[in-house]
Amino acid sequence: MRGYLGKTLTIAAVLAMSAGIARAEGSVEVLHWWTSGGEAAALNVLKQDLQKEGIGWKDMPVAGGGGEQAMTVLRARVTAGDPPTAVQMLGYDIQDWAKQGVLANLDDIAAKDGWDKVVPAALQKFSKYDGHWIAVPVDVHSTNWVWANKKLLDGLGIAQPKTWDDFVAALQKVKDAGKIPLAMGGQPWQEATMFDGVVLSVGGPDFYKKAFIDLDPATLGGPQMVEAFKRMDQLKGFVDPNFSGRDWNLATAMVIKGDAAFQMMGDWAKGEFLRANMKPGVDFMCFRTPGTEGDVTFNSDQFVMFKVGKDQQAAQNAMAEAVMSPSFQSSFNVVKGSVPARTDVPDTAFDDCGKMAMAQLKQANDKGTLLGSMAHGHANPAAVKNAIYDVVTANFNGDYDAERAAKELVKAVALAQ
Amino acid sequence: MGFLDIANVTKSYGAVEVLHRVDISVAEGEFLVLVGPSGCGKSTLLNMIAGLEGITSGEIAIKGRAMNGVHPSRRNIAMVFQSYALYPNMTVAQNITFGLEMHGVPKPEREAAMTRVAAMLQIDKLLDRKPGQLSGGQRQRVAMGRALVRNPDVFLFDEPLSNLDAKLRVDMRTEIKKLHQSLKTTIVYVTHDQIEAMTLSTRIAVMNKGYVQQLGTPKDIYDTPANVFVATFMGSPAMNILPARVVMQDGAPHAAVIDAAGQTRHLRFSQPGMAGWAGREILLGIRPEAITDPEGADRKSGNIQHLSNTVVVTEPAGADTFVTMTLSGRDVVGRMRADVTVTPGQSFGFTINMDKAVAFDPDTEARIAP
Amino acid sequence: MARETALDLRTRLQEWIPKLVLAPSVAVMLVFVYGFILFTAFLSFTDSKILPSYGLVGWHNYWRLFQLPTWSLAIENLAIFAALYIVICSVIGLTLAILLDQKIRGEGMLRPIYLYPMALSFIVTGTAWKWLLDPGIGLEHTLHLWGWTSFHFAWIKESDFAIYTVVIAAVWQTSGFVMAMFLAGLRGIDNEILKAAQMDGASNWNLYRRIIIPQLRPAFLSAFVILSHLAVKSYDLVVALTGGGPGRATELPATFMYSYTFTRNEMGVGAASAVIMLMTIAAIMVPYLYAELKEPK
Amino acid sequence: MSAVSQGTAVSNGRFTRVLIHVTLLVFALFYLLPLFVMLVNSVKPLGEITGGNMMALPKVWTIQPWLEAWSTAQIGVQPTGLRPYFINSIEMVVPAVAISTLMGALNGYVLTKWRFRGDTVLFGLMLFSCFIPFQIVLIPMARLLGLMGLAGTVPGLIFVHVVYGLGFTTLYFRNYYAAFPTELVRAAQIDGAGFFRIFTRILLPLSGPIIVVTVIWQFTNIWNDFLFGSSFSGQASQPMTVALNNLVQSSTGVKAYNVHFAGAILAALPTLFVYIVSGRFFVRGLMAGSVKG
Repeated sequence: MRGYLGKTLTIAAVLAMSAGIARAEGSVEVLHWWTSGGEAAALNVLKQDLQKEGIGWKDMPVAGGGGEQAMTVLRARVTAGDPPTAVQMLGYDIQDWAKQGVLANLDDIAAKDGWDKVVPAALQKFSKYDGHWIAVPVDVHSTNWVWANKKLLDGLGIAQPKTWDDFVAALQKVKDAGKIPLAMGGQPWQEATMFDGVVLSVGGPDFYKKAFIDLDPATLGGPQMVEAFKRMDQLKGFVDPNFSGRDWNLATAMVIKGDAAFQMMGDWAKGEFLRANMKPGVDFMCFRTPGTEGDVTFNSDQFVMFKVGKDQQAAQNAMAEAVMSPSFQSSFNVVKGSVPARTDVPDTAFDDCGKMAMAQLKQANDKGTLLGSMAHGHANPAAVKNAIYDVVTANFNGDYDAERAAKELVKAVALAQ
Repeated sequence: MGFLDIANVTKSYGAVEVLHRVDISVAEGEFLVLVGPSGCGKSTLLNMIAGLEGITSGEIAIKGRAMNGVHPSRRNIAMVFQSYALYPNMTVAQNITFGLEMHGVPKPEREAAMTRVAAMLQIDKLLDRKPGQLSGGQRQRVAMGRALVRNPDVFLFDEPLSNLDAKLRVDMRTEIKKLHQSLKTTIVYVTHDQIEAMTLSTRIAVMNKGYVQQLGTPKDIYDTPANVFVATFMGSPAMNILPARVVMQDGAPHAAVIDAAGQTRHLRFSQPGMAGWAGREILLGIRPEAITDPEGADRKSGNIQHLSNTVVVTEPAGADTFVTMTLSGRDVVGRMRADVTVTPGQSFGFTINMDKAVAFDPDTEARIAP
Repeated sequence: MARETALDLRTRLQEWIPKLVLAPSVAVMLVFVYGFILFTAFLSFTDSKILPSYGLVGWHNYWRLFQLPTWSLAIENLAIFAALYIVICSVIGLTLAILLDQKIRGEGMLRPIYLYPMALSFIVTGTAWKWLLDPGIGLEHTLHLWGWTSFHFAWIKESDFAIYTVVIAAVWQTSGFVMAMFLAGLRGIDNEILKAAQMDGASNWNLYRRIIIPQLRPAFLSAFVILSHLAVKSYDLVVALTGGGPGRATELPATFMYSYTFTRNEMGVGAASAVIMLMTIAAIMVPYLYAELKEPK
Repeated sequence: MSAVSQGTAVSNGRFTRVLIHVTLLVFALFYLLPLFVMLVNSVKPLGEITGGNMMALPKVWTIQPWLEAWSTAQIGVQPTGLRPYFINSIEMVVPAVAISTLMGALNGYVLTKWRFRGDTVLFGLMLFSCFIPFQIVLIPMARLLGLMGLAGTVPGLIFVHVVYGLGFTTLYFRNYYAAFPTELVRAAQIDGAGFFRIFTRILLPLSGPIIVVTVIWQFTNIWNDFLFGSSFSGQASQPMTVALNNLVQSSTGVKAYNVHFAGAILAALPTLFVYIVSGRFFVRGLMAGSVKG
């Protein structure tokens, strides 16, 4: 099977080379969870880019959770001594794998192409281990977004809320009008995504950093955290009774249809609005969680490069370069709804929300308020992240009140470390 | 040395010995029946002859060749099983020829052998059927056909008739007997039915609890049973066994028994040697046919004893009438002519043929052979 | 068996072939089942995180395991789930089998309808169930549209009841299979006995209660093995239906184990939970297997 | 092995019979409900579904979702639909089912007809192996597959499925063969047939019903397996379930529920087919085998 396949691919590679512009050879095997719909099609661009260079693409898609299933497969592959060339990964997982000493070193191309200058420092924290480049970021998503149905808001005379109190007032107004104020899917990660924005809105970047990145127990259990949980309680008052277990895109659909006014969700939600032929600024609105203007909680998909045989290093390097090329960064992120992982990509191809996001990313990067998203594993390791999930979801589902939740949070985080 | 020699054979499962030092030598053409109650070890012994179970110690030889450890198919034996063990997925013809096929016999020969056997057993019309479509008797014939076709040195039968109804069983019994007489093959036959054992065999091995209790001709076994077990197991109705005391009267040994009225009655032994047991308790064994009405007494007997006693039950059975009395506190059955007139409660003059009576040691239950 | 006298070559070969035939299965099982169980037991005493590592930490993982509120919840849920699942599946399976055994016209149509859920993977039937049970879009919604506005069924949204919806979906999937096992058992019962009992004047109720159901003991035992094995392994069911939610209300040991081993990078704790789970299974299954397999000598 | 009889000898009154039929039909509806949801949503445009119209019949009927799921949906970077993964699954399922069934049959044969000291203990161990949670075997199995050079190959995947299917296949065949008279084997031995000949000529031809049960069981389990399929398959051998999962579990993309349901039904067609076609033999096989002690 292997032999046969290898042969076919070699032939394919030879054909591709003879077709013209060949610089490298070999192939890359890519494990990822962009398995369906637009994002998979977007990744296909990368595949075609590489094929133009004569590099084969062995696709290894494994969907499930936020890449949970793919990480399981990765363990099996690494344990079997047969790691893929590149693996899509998020946040702290990258560092965890780097500790295992199984990743490749990309310093040479990084130096050649000057990645240090164009990739935001907050991203580099994940793309580098021990000062060496080990991964290439593909995109930057941010989670402190609110999406709104403009027609519904206009009809009710609600303007874009600027402060938390504005926001609560707006939600109340929608509720009084008999509509669902906040569309929400009750899955731990969705609740945590909301929590990202809420925590940031309560105490700003410093508080966020101290709580989620430094994991300072006093902050985790402090009055500001209690306040954050109280705001979660507040928000819960504005979701419909059937929120639990709902997929996020069904929640988005509620906003699109005008049944619900707002949704607090990452920028991947934009794709749903665009698909429904809605225009940003006209049919729907995108704005930062009130009170978090100028700050960005991000998560970034990266391709982590694993140590491979010498014969495949050229292909691996070529793939790293291709991912980092401004043209791919632009074309991929336009489709994906996110923004490029380098700050020097022109925003011409992006829509208004995208342009805004790119500008804010740059701004946050300069100000140092570009923060890893807790909900998406960019603030702390998986064990801690899930421990926080446990508490957030317990609070949101009414098991813990705000005070208790803050206490449990300290305990859970301590236990997971 | 016989045709089939079972020498000093024992069988153990783990620490438990289930067959104890069995010694039987079977001559060519002999029909040996292993009989005994279930669990007596008779089937185990048969399986050991067949090679289906290992031999713990001792030796089994066929035609002088030791068979220990020889594979069943190399012993040139054939076996008929209680359940017939016909292969349900094969036709009658295939069932019969399967063994030949396994032994590499060419097809034409197989066909010829099958035709011969099928004709002999009158199953030639059934050859294309599957076992599921056959009646019990037909299956039995096919099972025998499967054994016969191999032309083996020894036939082994494992309770082949026990799954048939009473009438068919009698017919098949005769059939097997005829087959043996015409083919003159050596047969080892296991049954728990003592009538089958008596009618079919040239010799019988009565087994109990892993021991061969007695080995002998049907007549030996019947007339001079080695012990109480053999005596009661063989014969129907079973031999009457009653406690008695040996007393000397007129210089001859008598058995003192107690009748229904509580009176001691003396029955003279035919064997003067019983005098050696004078004053001691014995078990007296009398077969029902040795207790008759006066007219039915055996004229050839030299020692007819008369005993009047109260009748307890009468059971007319067509050819005979069985009459029960009480002796020494036991029910004792006598076999009268059919037209004898007795009624329960009445006193009746029984005649006892003491020539046929046997005595057993009450401690060992072995027959006393004076 | 005691020492037997020497055997000829063929017999010796025949003695060995069965063992040789069984040997690969036994070897594979010893390595890939029991070897792996030992390996897991070992891992539970190590500091393994993302991949196995071999620094020993004693009972630390077990200590942490029992500190976690989710773990005790998962155990509790398994007890509720397994008990209800096994009992309800058996009851429905038996009822359907008895009813289907009443010379029903269209049995050939009904049987596959009852059986087919077993053929489907829960990856997607989970979504269908999720929708059905969702009061906003599923059964409740539809019945409201049809005019039955007082109908209320929102278990899947309620922490205390969500585990019962997992039972419903699980019962849906396997009760048909259990039905087939009982039906097979019923068909195996000698009809003469039933006729005799009817002549004795037994009512149908008594007929089933006193004569038929007691004879289905082997079917009950097989059903028990299969159901308990499915209950313990239930994983994709929960993932697809509730994702462990609302909150963590429907977490089961299998989902717990998976999430700690693979998504939370706490392989040591995951292994510890696996060991506890295996010991629980053993505590239930070993006496049962022992009773079943003991030689009736 | 007797045939399936036509129902019980118990008789009922007219009213009871009506009640029985009604109950059976209600249950049939219960079992069909999720399938109805899947079917009905697979033939309507996505807009109608997200529009909140999930239980109702489509306003606009379309087979587009089916076509898409079959041949054009994005599975990973290739827009191939589920079609190519069918072949992958079949390449894996057929040998895995065949091997595990054959081995189970041989094991059952040995454990019932060639008993030896300790066989019951071995069987007990095998039976208990059915209960091992698959999550714990992933890592050590991956290591061993790597050492054997089978990682990421179809034979590797087949091996894994055979290993963890053996417990149940052995159980089924053991129970089935236990009901066979041992005398059959003895008769065949005397007839001169050896171990394998007895198996192929006598037991195997009689194993039809239990083979059906075992094949259905194994086929369903292996076809529907996701954990092993995703962890141990190579990039060219991913089975159907992994592809289906990739189709339906988009992380942050749009969820085309109608395509998902169509895909799910497509993916289940082989198992559905097996169940419906052999359902009758299935009960017969269970009757002959697994429900006996």
